[in-house]
Amino acid sequence: MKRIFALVLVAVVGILLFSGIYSMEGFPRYGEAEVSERVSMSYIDKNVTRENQEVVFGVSENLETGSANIVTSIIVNYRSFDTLGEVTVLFVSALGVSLLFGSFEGRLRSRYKPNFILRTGSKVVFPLILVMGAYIFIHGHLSPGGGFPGGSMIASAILLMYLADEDFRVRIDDFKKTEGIAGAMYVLLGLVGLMISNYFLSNFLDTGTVGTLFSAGIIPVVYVLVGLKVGSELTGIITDFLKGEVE
Amino acid sequence: MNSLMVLEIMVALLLILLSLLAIFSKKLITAIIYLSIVSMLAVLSFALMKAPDVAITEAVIGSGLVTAVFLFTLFSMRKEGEKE
Amino acid sequence: MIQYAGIMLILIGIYGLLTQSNIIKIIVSLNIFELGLNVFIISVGFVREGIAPILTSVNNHNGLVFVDPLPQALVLTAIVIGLGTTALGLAFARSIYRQHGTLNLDEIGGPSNG
Amino acid sequence: MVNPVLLIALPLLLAFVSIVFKAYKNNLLVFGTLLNAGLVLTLNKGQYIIGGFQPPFGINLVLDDFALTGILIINGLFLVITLMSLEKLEGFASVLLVALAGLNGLVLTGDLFNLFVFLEITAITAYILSSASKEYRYAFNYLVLGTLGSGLYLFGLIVLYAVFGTLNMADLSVKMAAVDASQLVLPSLLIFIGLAVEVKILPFNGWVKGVYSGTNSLVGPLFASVYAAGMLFVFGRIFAQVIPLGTYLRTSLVVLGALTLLAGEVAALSKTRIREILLYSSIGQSGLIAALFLSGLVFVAVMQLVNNALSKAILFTVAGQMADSTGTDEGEELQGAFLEHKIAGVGFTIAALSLIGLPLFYGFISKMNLLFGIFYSDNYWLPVVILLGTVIEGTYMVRLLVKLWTPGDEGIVSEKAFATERPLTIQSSKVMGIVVLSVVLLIGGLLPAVIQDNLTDSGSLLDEVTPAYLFDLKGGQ
Repeated sequence: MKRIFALVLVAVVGILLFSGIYSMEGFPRYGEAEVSERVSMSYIDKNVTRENQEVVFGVSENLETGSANIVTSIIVNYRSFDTLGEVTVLFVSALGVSLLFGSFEGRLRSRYKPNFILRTGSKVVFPLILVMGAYIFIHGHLSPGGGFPGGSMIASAILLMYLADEDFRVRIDDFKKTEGIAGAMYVLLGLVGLMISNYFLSNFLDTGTVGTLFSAGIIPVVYVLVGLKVGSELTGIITDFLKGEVE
Repeated sequence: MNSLMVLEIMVALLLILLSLLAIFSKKLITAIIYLSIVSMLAVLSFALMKAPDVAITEAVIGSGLVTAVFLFTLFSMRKEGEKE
Repeated sequence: MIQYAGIMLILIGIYGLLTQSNIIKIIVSLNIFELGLNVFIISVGFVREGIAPILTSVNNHNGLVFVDPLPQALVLTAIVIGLGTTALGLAFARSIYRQHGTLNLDEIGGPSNG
Repeated sequence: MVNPVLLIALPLLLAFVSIVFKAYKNNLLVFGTLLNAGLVLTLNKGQYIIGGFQPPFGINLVLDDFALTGILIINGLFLVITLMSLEKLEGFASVLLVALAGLNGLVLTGDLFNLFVFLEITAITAYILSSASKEYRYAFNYLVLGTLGSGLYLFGLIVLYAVFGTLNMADLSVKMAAVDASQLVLPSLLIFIGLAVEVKILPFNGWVKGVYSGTNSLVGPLFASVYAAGMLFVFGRIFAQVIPLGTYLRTSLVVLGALTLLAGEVAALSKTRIREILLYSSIGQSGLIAALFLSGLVFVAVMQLVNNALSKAILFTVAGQMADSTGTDEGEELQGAFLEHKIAGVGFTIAALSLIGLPLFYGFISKMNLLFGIFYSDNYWLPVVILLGTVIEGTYMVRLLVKLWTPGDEGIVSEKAFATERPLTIQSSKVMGIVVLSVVLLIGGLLPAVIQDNLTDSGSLLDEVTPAYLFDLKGGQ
């Protein structure tokens, strides 16, 4: 009965969604979005005053944002406030998880004993993944990636160590400290922007030439902070989830 | 161009099929694995829609860490967990 | 095509939320809902002739046709937020399991969702 | 000039710092709430841009009369409630700091997606706080419904973005006003459902019963007054100022709000536990305020919202304290409880009577304005529904007050007078907080001009349903 009711309801919602969305005037057909009629056009032109200007990779200098990756320029410059909020969401859910698991002791153990090759192999791979993660968040303004995937990669390196070594423990307090300090630095960076140019989170450093490593003002700084913060938060979440009675 | 469209349609159909399997599977562990595959397919569709940043993030977070956290949860209560 | 799949995934997720009583399955449904939403958001900014919104030494100026970068930035945020809620939900699941010894909401007797 | 972004940034900064210096996190919370409450008094109205990119390209904060009222209420009540129940903080100090930042962001932001982010921040803190009762299944239920709701909100705003190409509220409201309203039904409905979960509108309020009925003297007033006020302000901002609704859709949503009002009040009538009575009353009030916002009566809706927030802060504090110290909040067992706690009792009575809308109290002023406002807007069935709701509300509130003020069957007031196992104690910090809030309600009732002028530039919102902060978007394009 419940299933039939649910099916009918979902069918009705589905018909409403499909007919509603595709009957709207101006809703773009799939693959035919009119980017030039959206605010995004200014993000691509790197100029919100809508003066036509040419942006050329490796040539243009001192633009509004120096990031070659346009998505990154939106995340860390144009909509940086969202990113601060996003970091906060992860922060507060990690906090909630650790509050819920506060009373748990010990560590879960798997039925399968990791063998020698796995243990040695992961010890070799571990630093490689860490370097890879750091590379991703430092180069976030040039190539796909950035603070979030970079930080997650660091956390997954630690996850690998957890899986490969039964006695592996991280000192969770250090991670909490990193998390707090990185978050506080992000907000402070915003406040410095507020003092220098009267806008919270403004890009107050030189933006340099598009396409070079030191080119995007505060973007690499923010991404390093976000990467560290996300990495330590996710490590915290994983450590909390691995807590439990020793069976 | 044409082969890309065929690929898109295949990815779309697989997305729907596998998410149905994830919802209807009896065992929790299979549901989680199907969810992980759906997430991988979403990564593919993000890549097809020219969104490399999103694809990387979804690959690391969506199908990597989320699956791990799901499995740890299940793992911590596996005795009852596998019966549904 | 992929846009339709996104909407279908949203519907499948809602159906799962309405019918499932197992907590893990509810969180799986929620994840499918969010995935569908993310696919839909990206598809809204897709341009078939467009290229990925990154300037490189090959695609080196802003006069080219790019896909819409803004939905991509929004989805990045949404993915991370989804991870946060999933982790919290699973933590709740484990606490419920410790409290009641079951993952089935019908057996616990709370108000069912939906 | 103080930038209102500090109201969001400083609590966040303190929250991050509180993780590093764990031992001082309660002190940091008190410092943060005091700081915010102080900062609110120094703000100037206007538009504040974040990051230096002009809207609609960058994110902006909008501080008009509406938002100013919102942050005054939120920061003021947050301060009072936190100070009243410091002993109940447990591990939640950092979470509360984030909640404060999130609530301020909700009311201040002028960007729809930024609103989504703050909605999620606020909602996640609410999920965590609702687990304070150790009833995890209710918290989980809330989490599922809340996540689904904000997902639908996101869906709606993406459809709007696909059509109009912008996320800025002011820009969108201009562009949407130029389109036939029937084109906007789907995104409006999606956004409505998304917010209705948090605003507690039927039939999306399934989570409220479980979550509210187990709250303690910290979480209860926070949810029922601060969170409820924040969410209602967002609802008002979007549905009275940003999204234009067609006639049919508007009427049906107003009917939904009125139904929520009636259903809530009728359900409250049949309950005996104090917190359950109050939670259904909260649902009813939310329905009423939402209906007023949807009818375009922004000013009276804000008045009613303020009245509800102030009253519910007192009511839930007392009810939560009863449950915390005696282990029960069953009306029968607490007969005559106020005879020993006269100050708290008087505060509770003032709050209850103000909620009903009796003269002498702020609730009277707001209810009168409300009824006249609706009559002038040529709507004749809504006042009838509201009066009916008020009568029902009056019935159960007075019944409850009589029960709490008169001794039980034995007729003697002693420690055995009420049938609870442990005696009722109310800390002096709570009594002081209750006195402060009651005085505000009394001042509002006796000298309405004082509150009115301070909360809103009186009348400016009444006449203008369109946002006062519209700026020249075409400039430069």
